Amino acid sequence: KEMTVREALNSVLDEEMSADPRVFLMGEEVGEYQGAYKVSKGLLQKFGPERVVDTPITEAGFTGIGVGAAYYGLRPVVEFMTFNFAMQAIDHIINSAAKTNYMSAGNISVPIVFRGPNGAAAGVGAQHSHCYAAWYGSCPGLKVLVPYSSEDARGLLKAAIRDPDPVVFLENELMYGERFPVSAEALDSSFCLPIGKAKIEREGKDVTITAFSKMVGLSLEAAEILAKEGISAEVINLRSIRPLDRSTINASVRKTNRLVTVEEGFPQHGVGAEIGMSIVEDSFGYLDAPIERITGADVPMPYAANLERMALPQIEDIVRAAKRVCYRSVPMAATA
Amino acid sequence: KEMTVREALNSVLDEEMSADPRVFLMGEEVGEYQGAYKVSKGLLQKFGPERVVDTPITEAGFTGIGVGAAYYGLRPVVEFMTFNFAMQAIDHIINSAAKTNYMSAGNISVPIVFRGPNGAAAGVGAQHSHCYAAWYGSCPGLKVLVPYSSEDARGLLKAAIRDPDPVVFLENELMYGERFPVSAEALDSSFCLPIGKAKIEREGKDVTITAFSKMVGLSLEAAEILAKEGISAEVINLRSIRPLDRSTINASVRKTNRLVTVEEGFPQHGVGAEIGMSIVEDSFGYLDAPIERITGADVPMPYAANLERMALPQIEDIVRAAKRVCYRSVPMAATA
Amino acid sequence: DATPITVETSVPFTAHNCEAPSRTVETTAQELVGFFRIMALMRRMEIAADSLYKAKLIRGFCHLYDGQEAVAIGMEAAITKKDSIITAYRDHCTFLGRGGTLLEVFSELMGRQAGCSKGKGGSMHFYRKEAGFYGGHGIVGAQIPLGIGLAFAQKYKKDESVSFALYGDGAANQGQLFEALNMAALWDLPAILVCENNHYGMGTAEWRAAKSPAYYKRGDYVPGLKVDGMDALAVKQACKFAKEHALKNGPIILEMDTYRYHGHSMSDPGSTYRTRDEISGVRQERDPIERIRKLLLSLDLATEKELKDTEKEVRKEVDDAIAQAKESPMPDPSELFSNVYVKGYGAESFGADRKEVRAVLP
Amino acid sequence: DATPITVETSVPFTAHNCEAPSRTVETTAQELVGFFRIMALMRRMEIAADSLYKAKLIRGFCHLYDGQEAVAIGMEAAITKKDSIITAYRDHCTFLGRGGTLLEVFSELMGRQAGCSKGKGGSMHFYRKEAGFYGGHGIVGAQIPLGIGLAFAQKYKKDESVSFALYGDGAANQGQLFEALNMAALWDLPAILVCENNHYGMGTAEWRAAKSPAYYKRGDYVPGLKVDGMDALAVKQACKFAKEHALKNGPIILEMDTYRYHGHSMSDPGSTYRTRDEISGVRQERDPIERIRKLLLSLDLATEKELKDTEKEVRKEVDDAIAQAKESPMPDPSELFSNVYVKGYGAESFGADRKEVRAVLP
Ligand SMILES: Cc1ncc(C[n+]2csc(CCOP(=O)(O)OP(=O)(O)O)c2C)c(N)n1
Ligand SMILES: Cc1ncc(C[n+]2csc(CCOP(=O)(O)OP(=O)(O)O)c2C)c(N)n1
Ligand SMILES: [Mg+2]
Ligand SMILES: [Mg+2]
Repeated sequence: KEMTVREALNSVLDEEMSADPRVFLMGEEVGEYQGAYKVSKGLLQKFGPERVVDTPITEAGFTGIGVGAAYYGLRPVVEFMTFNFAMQAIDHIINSAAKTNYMSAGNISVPIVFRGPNGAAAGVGAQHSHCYAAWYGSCPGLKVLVPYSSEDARGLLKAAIRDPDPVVFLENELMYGERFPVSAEALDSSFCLPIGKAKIEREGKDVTITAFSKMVGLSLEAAEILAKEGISAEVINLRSIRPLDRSTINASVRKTNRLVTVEEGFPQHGVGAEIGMSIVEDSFGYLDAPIERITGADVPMPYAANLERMALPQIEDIVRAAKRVCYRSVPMAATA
Repeated sequence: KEMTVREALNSVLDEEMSADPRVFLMGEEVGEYQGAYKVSKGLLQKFGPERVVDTPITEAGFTGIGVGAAYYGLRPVVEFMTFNFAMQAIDHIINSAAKTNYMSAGNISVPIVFRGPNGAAAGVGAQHSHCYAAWYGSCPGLKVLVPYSSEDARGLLKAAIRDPDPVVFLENELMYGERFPVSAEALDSSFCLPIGKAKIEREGKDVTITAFSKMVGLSLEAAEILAKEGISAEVINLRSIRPLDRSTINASVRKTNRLVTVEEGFPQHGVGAEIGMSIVEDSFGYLDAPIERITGADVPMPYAANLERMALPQIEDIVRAAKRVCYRSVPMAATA
Repeated sequence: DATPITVETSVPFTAHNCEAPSRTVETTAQELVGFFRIMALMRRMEIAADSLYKAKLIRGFCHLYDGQEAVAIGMEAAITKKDSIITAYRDHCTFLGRGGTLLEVFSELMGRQAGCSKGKGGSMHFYRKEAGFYGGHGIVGAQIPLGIGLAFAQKYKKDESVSFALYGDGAANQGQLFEALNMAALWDLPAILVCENNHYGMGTAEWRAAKSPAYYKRGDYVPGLKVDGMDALAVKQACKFAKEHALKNGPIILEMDTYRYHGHSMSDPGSTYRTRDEISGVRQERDPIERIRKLLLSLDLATEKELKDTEKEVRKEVDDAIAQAKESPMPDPSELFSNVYVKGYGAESFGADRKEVRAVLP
Repeated sequence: DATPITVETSVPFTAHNCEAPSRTVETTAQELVGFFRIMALMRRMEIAADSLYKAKLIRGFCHLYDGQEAVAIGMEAAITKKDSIITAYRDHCTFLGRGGTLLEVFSELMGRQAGCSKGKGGSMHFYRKEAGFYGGHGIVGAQIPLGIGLAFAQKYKKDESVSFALYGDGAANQGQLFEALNMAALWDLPAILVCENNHYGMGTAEWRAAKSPAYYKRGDYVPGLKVDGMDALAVKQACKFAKEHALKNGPIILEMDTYRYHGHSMSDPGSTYRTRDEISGVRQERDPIERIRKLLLSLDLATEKELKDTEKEVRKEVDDAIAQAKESPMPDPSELFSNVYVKGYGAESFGADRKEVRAVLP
């Protein structure tokens, strides 16, 4: 069977709300409008306005309300129309949600999911294209999940909703309409993916490519091209930014001895930097070439189509970097 | 002459407000109370309530007002009582300040300084101890400065106030009372340090230690201890997180062939990760040992004194890591 | 013709914590003809943007202003370019009102070099600082404190000018409004908050998002005025009143009762949460352009033919601007790295593959 | 003695958008004696915390509640532990009111294992979920939406209980209050916003931070009541009224007119922004403990001697608790990594030197 990522997310919300009366969805346009991106289609009709709650455009307020409801024992799923808008509410995500179980030594747990599209969409400009994976991923107390396929979406969103801790669940608008095959197992309502485990999407032996969300697709396409040129790339779909599956990544690099990290977020202090350092720390002796990062360009997202394309990783960037780590010794050009 | 960091900051505010009528200070308790940490002592009396503006406890509101005033051409210095509270206003720092010059193709510049204590103080717990250097440092459009000494404080705050772009200026509460010698040059009202340039605080040849803010002091003490054991450590005071002075760091590592990064923030996607990757990218062949990071522990900040101590880098951590990169081959223990 | 004439506003103003201004508005034939022309131009521009979007020449979000034109032009008629305006993402017509050109609009919408933001901002990010227009903001509510900050600067510099911060009924619930308004009131800032109440925030009717949708009263201790936002003359009268008030007494809220004909943005058909009857009812009874057309005709200040000619002219203006915009090149690739900073200190910046693309920032 | 008696509140309630409750409060000798005892205990506890801080046994921030005790206990007298309370960092007495122990308080303040948060939270982060106390929050204003979220959950679960969210006059200007209150009103949540107006937010007098310091009216369309927060019986009456109101009609604001004797936190002498006369005036004329003492004496419900004995007893209780707390060990080093998550999935976590200290999270 095939399913779009949107359908996968929708089916999970439906199933988990059916299974657990404590689960409810809140956010802007999630109800009557059926979701800004139609992820919550049909849920209001099925579960009613008590459990599918349309909010005003007041992120700080409704996020705080969601976190408070989680303190009390409900299991809120808070939708941000995009994660850019969650900056208005980030104090609640970090200070009220992520830190409370620790500060209370376990007295108050915070079972909540914050979800919505993250990162760039098409042509939406600088204020609507920020990828927050690295920010949230830096915060102890949070778990940060990043689905790529429909199966990821199902297994990870279920895991997030059932998890007793605050989970930041980063979707991608451009992936909602993407269609993927889904196994019978993944269609089962008990299906759940383990939090903190990466998935090897494609095995390979010459170079490891790590990616998350939409970039997994580009990396797989790059691997296809590389295969034609005789380079066997192993593509790791991170699935979880925090906890980060250091052991899977290290094991892969110990096999391939080469690493290219791919992400669409800003480069500095990014996911690629962390993965790179993790390899340096744990598998330095295995590296046959310097690690390379492919990232979003270090600029606010421009609107114009040609600049936007330059600002985001393209398949050819991944191919080029993979070839560099495989064939060439690294150029020791002076750093500028 | 000697001067505390507090006096250094205070003198800069005084001099720059005297020199440029567009410069004003706003924030909580900056006026009548003379600053929560007395950094703005005397300024209200000297410049009056139009230029030393006490605000209500409404960070989102007054930060937005500050940014709007900068659009118009004033040069606001916005004080956060601590940067933890800036999370309530972070949307304005990122979306309204950092991205506007780019989105407007230069039509609207945003000459503003956001300043205040960042990171851990003593015993203030999880919600008041977050280090935001990595977050802000990831954002194109922002400059992020991190003074260590009184001379840094003077030269960098002056540079920040005179800079035409938004600058995040991260101070440290525990450093305000620290006294440093200050050169005559640094006391001159024209003194300014270059943005984006690190300072080699101590030259050395065996290992490079990078640090910023309070951690520079610990690193210097560690270098002192290392010297006694025959290890010559070069200590780099980053001064600027963004732009990051990659060339100074790379040049140093090419000389020492070893690197330990020190920061008190959370490890994942931190400043150490970025610096490490920058070396891997530009100077991989020069490394004689894997890079090591000393960071804040990967937990919310605990209150209890013994746990708090464990949660923050200590001199012995730096010494230990430096010794490891100098003497021992790295243990290739399986990643857990 | 600049002879003063007086016209009554459609409905009386409703005041909160202040005395309502008179319903009798002074105007001239010249002004009314101008209103007609610029509103027709705006309408045409937005309709053309709709087509360009459907032809995939405009990407991403595109929020159209048709229906709300009277707010932009009534406001301009009451103020000068020394006064500041700031708005949200529905900014094309406000930009035009501040003297921006059609070429800049269409080029920006299509991501071309001749755009007002050189194609780097897009639909939501138009600016024109030299004429007191400060954008063009994509985050709901953010422009309100920003606008109050402009007023702060005006007062600081003793400029004797005021700032208008425009926001929607949806944005009216944002906490930063209340934070910034409190400061504006404490510090007597010359700030005018203009709530363009088009009755929906995306698909949410005002009463579903606000316990009290009487936005002109939401300032509580701050005065407010409810205005027929479909009547350019009422808008002008209210803005004149508000400017005087703000310079003397500090902030005031103007609630403009208006309507957007289009959906929220291009992906919203705009018809699932409201009835077609509602839309056509407003078009027939309250359309801001038709109101001025009727006024011009009933006062014999213009003929049907003259107005039709005007409409033909603006159509051509728009078509010409689009043709010209299409000629404008995409921004030069080097623009990727320009304007990140005003002053880059020679720092390095990176493209997606830093070994392939890097730049030294000037 | 549980015979009902009635007492008049010190001053009438001032109501906004609702009918004020009666000034005549029902109570009993038992209740009043209890009020005296617990307030004396709270007062003593805070004074002792002050000394421990000065002796460097307490670190960081430490916000004391002396002066405001009547709010904590009057509220408790009107509600049950099924109702929820959430407050800011000035939380020691609220925690005690919810049944927390002195040992937990002092151990937490000194960062010991026996603390209510095992020493990991500190002064600002006390919790007691089993008795409906949800902290203990360090970020000004954050507890307001959180508290409204508790009310959301109560309504969702049809628990017929209510939530009290306490905040200061400084916090009352926070935008998130207005955002969350709008939703509470839209959704009829059983939320009671309690503004503890002690007239200063740190060093800022209320009128310097708020254009309208009439906090009971700041809900605009939400009802409010101004209460003498130094009169435990008035607080009780107001909270009873508010609880009934909230269950039937949704949110309401209670402004408690109160006073903090101490500075804001330990670094603030509390004397630069207000006069000593002001402080001693409040102590003499409005002190919440003295009010109850006078009441007990004038109604012949207790003798001077009995009350003095009570004060001696609580002093001993406090001293004993401190002695016991000092015996409690510092938290075990392994606690550094516990409670980061409820479920850690065996993920690795790191200490400052990851090659030296790492843990597998259970
Ligand atoms: C903080 C934030 N949340 C959500 C959005 C998404 N969004 C964009 S416009 C909009 C509706 C705004 O409605 P209103 O304020 O009435 O303005 P109108 O579009 O009607 O002009 C929403 C929800 C956003 N841009 N920013
Ligand atoms: C968002 C935020 N800004 C600033 C602070 C620092 N701060 C802590 S308490 C306080 C004053 C609060 O005053 P009020 O709300 O009146 O409460 P009170 O202390 O009088 O009980 C301030 C400014 C903070 N903790 N959080
Ligand atoms: Mg609207
Ligand atoms: Mg107060």
